[in-house]
Amino acid sequence: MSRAFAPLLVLALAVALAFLTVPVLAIFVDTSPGRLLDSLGDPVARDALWLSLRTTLLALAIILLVGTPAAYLLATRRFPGRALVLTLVELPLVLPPAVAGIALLAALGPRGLLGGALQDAGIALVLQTAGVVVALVFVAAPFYLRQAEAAFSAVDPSQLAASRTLGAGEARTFARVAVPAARSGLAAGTALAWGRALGEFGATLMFAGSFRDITQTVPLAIYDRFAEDFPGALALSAVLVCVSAALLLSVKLATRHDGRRGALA
Amino acid sequence: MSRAFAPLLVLALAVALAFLTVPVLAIFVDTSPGRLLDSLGDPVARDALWLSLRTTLLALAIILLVGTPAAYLLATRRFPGRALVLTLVELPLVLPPAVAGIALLAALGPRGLLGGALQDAGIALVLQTAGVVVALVFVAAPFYLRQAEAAFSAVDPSQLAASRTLGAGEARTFARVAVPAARSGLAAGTALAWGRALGEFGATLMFAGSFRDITQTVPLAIYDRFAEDFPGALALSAVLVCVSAALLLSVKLATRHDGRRGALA
Amino acid sequence: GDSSDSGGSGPVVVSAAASLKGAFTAYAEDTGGNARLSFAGSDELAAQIRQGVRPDVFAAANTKLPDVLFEEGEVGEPQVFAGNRLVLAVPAQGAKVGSLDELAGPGVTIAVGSASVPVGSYTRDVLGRLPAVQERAILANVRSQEPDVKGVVGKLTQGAVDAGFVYVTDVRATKGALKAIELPKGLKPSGAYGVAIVKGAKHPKAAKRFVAGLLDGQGADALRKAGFEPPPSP
Amino acid sequence: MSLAVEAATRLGDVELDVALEVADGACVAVAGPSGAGKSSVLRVVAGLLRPERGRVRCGADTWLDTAGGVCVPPERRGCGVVFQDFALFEHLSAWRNVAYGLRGLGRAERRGRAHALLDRFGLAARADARPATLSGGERQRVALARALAPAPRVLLLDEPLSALDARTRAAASRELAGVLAAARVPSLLVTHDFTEAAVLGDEVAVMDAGRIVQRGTAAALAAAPGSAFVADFTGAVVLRGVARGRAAGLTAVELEGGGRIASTDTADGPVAASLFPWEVTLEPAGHDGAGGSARNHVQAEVVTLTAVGGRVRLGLQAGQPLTAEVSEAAVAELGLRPGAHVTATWKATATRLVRR
Amino acid sequence: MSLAVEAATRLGDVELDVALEVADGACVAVAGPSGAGKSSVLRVVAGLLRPERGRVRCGADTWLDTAGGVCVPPERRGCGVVFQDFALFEHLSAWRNVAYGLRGLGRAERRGRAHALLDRFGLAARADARPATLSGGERQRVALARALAPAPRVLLLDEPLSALDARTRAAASRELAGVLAAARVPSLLVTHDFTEAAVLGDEVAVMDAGRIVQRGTAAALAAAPGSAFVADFTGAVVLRGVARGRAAGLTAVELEGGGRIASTDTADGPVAASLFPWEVTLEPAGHDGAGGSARNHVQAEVVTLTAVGGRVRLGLQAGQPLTAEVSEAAVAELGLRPGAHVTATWKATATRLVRR
Ligand SMILES: Nc1ncnc2c1ncn2[C@@H]1O[C@H](COP(=O)(O)OP(=O)(O)OP(=O)(O)O)[C@@H](O)[C@H]1O
Ligand SMILES: Nc1ncnc2c1ncn2[C@@H]1O[C@H](COP(=O)(O)OP(=O)(O)OP(=O)(O)O)[C@@H](O)[C@H]1O
Ligand SMILES: [Mg+2]
Ligand SMILES: [Mg+2]
Repeated sequence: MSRAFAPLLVLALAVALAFLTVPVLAIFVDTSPGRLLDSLGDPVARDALWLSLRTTLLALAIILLVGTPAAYLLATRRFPGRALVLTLVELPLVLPPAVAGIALLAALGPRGLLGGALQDAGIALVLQTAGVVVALVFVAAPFYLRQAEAAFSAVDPSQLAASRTLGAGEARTFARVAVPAARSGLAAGTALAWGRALGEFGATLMFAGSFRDITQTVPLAIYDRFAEDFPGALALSAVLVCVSAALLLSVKLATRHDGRRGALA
Repeated sequence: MSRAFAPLLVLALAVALAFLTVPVLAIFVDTSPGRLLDSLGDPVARDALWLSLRTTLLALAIILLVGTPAAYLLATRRFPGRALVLTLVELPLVLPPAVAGIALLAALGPRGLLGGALQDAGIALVLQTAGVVVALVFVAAPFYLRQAEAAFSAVDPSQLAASRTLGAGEARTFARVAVPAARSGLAAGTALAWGRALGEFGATLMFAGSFRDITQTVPLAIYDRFAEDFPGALALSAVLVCVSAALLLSVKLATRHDGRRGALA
Repeated sequence: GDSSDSGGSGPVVVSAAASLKGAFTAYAEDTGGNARLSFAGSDELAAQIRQGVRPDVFAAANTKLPDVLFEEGEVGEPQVFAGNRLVLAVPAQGAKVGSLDELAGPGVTIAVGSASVPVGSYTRDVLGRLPAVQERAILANVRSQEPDVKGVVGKLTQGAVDAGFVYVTDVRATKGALKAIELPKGLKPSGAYGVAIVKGAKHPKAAKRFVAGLLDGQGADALRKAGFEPPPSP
Repeated sequence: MSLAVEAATRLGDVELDVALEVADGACVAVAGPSGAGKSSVLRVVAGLLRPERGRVRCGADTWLDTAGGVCVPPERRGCGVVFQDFALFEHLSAWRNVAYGLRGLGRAERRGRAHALLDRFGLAARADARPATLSGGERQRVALARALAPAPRVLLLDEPLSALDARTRAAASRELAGVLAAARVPSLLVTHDFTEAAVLGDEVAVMDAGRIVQRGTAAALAAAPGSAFVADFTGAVVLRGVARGRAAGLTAVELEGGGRIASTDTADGPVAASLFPWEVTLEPAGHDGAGGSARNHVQAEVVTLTAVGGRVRLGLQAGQPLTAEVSEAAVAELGLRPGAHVTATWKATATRLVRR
Repeated sequence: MSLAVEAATRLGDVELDVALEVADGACVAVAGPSGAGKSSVLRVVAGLLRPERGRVRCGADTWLDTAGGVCVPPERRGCGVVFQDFALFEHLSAWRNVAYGLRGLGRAERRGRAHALLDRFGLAARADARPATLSGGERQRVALARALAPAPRVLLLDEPLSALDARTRAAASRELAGVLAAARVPSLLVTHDFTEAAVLGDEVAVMDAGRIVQRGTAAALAAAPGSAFVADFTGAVVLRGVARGRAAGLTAVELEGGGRIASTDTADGPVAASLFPWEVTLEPAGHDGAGGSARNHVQAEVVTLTAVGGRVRLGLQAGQPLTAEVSEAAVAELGLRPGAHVTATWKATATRLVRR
């Protein structure tokens, strides 16, 4: 069985890859290259792409900015109820997207729990681009937070201790040691959150609506096209896949790193 | 700034937690406890819960079984095109759920790329419970794979080397050293994948339909109910949240572990 | 029950528009539960059928989709089996809008179905029958074009918009959270629902029986009970 | 600035309870059996381990006072620490590891200082290497350079030279001694090497089971070891036995594994007898003559012989292992080879007894 | 079963190129400066590093033959390895670490054997502790026990006793010697400790910059060190200088930092002169008399004094650092204290020269 293990690993990866990529490829098979280009030429699609890019990047920035320190705290402190907090972080995942949108409305909508406070502060989210960002953060943040927590947990605490003795406070230790040491896990979490945000549909629709150039991201534009122009919707999906692949891949190549520990020092 | 860091961390976590939990709580505020119990009494809801449990667990088993070795391979081997493979793994994330369903149909449906082959093999997926599992695996697997890859990357390679010299082949090393050493990351990935599967809606609806007791998972039942009984749908969502929270929390408590490395040996 | 083509004894598999959920479920129960029902957006169901999925019956919230699928050879000849009334929906409590006329006012926010889904195209047809000035003013207040009627209902119940155009059955589903403001008859606010038997259906006989019952029988009764109208005369 | 530590806390099976002062500019070597709590004391001083009860003061500053609720975080204590397992930053090159603690300087200056320090420890060529590609000794020297770089107020060195060969160790030790002399800060040096303790430390504190059991200069320790461990540490041979009565100014000790020796020290019950290998002389087997009871005679078998610079170190088996160091001439005269039987003799005055 | 290794490969800045055989049951100690490639040789044997060119054979089995495309994976080589950084399984308790390599046994038996082994290394009480809560020396002993547990076919020990105090080291070393003797397998022992190499190793291989530069018994190395490193390793003092001409059977060496000495060895150009500390005698400063040119005289200042068992070790500064070991009587007679000036003298015959 030991000898068969490496082939088994390769088999597992091949099966996983095939299963995950064939359906994605199938979209392209159903789409002629001409249609793909047409989609790109369509101003509605271009608006949606541009909006998707802006809102997902903004959402990602918020997630990274708030989520990274929050995850660090979760990973480095032991306190009673930690498992509960982690579960709370995971819960938004189990909400079907439309329910997530309703939940956001119930919390932040005009009649929501915090709606009055927001209104008093002059903050409008519903049906606004800001609302798209809120919806994206809500659905994508758990992926990053959970992943980042696991990545920080795996950082060697003695390196953090060493940093402290070298005069670096907790902030500097976090920025200069913990984050770089956890970077591969953080990168994975970022990719997951970004991917999830790029594909997000239901919560955005429910919370922010669908209005060209304001709240209509690519997934909403795809839906809009579904009934009228099915091939067009597929073509736009294909465009989304291509753009996302380019984004995700380029980030990976830009932040590439290597250098695994040798076995015998 | 250094002194303000710990409060900042706490603030970040508080903001993140509040943002993620308040909407979830808001669903409960909108739902009377009576309705919640009614939902549980409803046989349709019970069927859906039971089906969700079965299909998500089966999907999770498949994801863990294939995904864990695949991720291990990705984490321990350096090969050209690794970044591309990782990106391919992430791509299903960016598909809006319904498009994911279409993609699955285009790949495995009766007219799909592999549809003929499946039909010849006598495998029916579309509109079947098996199809639900396929859809869940497709949408949830990327989360686990990516997370597991990051977790395995963080395992100290010298421990793997030590295991080999102690007579453990790659298979035993994987099972007895790599998996336990990466367990906190793997647990996080499992939670993410399970959460995502529990909340999955669009791809399942498109690929497997929404037939009671056959393909109607809880999110589909919620959707169905929206058209007929809007408050009932919210109550069922609340039930889904409770059940999921109980599942995720109990798994966490059951697999609890501690013991971080001290700083000075 | 796969070999039951001719006998038609297996449960008939029905893909139906989400708004038909209540009526069809009641119909299926009345006829002994010998039907398997799946509800989704009409357009999503159409997409499924285009990808080769083979339910026995396809019931849409408009007539356009069955017609198109018929032309594409995916389904048999469609039939109109019910009508649904488009209404102006507003929150039951604290509504800012009391009539169609107030829709054009400043600061009113409206959600409508997007042009590509049945309810959205009906909404546009109806608004098109208004004076051009009023139509433009109302459209200018539209803040969201929803590919799913659920989006409109959700926003209304949560007060995220002031008014929206949905079917009267959708308002009933909110169990009193929304109230319907009837539109003037002159706007012809009724939309027609079309049904067709899918080509290559596994249970064609049962499918025929199911469709027949919709047109005149227990299905038609269930539809009326759920608030649907008889098929509008063409 | 002097350093004063008092700490009491539970560590697994060990109860740590120490009080230790280090004068300004002084270096106290800390020795003790594995698991005695040496690293833990360093962690308390550095602020990485908070004892249940304790006080740490450095000069006028109180770093820790559990009674007063004071606990200064590690980054404001300014301790230069060499960790036993190095704890290098794996994501930074060697020179960046060293430069990490250098604050408030320009980039070029930090780089220059880090390179200069690495150069002092013979690592100029490996400045750009990641820790993962360094050898064990190279890693240790980077850790040492990193700890010294920011001119710390206290130095805490946990076996800082253990992974180095004699030659590299001598060079590193010279650099370290230079730094200790120049910096004039209190330092704690954990070491298993008596010479290192003697050369670098002004005093030696010996720990056992969480407590400091002996303290003094290296010479004082060697002259009067307080325990078998200290005797071993100073390079002495230790024989276990039981003291049985005293007569004519001599204590008789029954050795484990057989044999009987005498010592001028006073003791009773289970004891460890220690002597230095060069205090042993060898005579033909069976010999039991000169010196009377004031000289000990033990029958032994030669196990190993190592000749080093005119001297031969012999591993003997005499119920218990015993080491003797004699001249090459003596070995030749007696015709010693592995397997040969000899009588090992030494003076009762050279036999120090400590209670076990 | 004997072990034969040949390997050539690039390692960072170092070009590894070694050939080494270890006879059945023999233990070769590997010494060398930090970064010489010692650990890398062990990794090649264990199958953890694949050299560009090389062959590894163990008895009749070929483990590696880059020319023939043979490479047996580590798990089928059966090497017991003590890693320099221990590489313990952090998620397993100490006894489970040790039991990891025990296959084909019942649970009770594995547990029993693991506990027995831990007991031999004095760790019975820590058997259930996780590595994270063990001290450095405890971790090292667990690593040692783990490597020995499965009765390996070859032992590869990378500084297996470096983190231990003298006492624990002596005990562990005895256990190790017992295992080595009983197992009768070839073993490679990396060590920086000459005594350890002499006691445990049948032979010593000295590496430098990726190559084996000297090989022989410990005594042979001490008698004729091939390099300054070997001289240092054996405990000798090394002085750097330049050999300038030969007359009357003596080579004159101009020392760096001033001074001139003579040796009976032949050499030319830059050399290292080595002598053992106990070959140095001390006389009052300025003395330059007896022995003529066959005796070396160097003026020095006393820096440190450490008295150990009737002997005193003196750190001297004489342009270069120098160590002398003399009797307590001599120290008293000369009234030596730090700062005192003395003449250090030793025989030209005791001065070994090696090219640098
Ligand atoms: N976090 C912990 N939990 C439980 N026991 C601990 C912990 N840290 C240390 N110990 C125990 O306390 C004792 C002292 O540990 P410490 O590391 O201070 O020893 P040490 O003197 O440095 O030993 P060594 O010379 O082997 O490094 C050891 O027995 C160790 O197992
Ligand atoms: N993966 C690597 N990449 C680049 N250089 C390496 C790598 N591994 C080792 N080296 C270099 O090879 C040389 C030999 O390393 P090795 O670990 O074998 O030394 P060593 O003799 O064991 O030294 P020490 O006594 O310090 O442990 C070192 O200079 C080291 O920096
Ligand atoms: Mg220690
Ligand atoms: Mg090494």
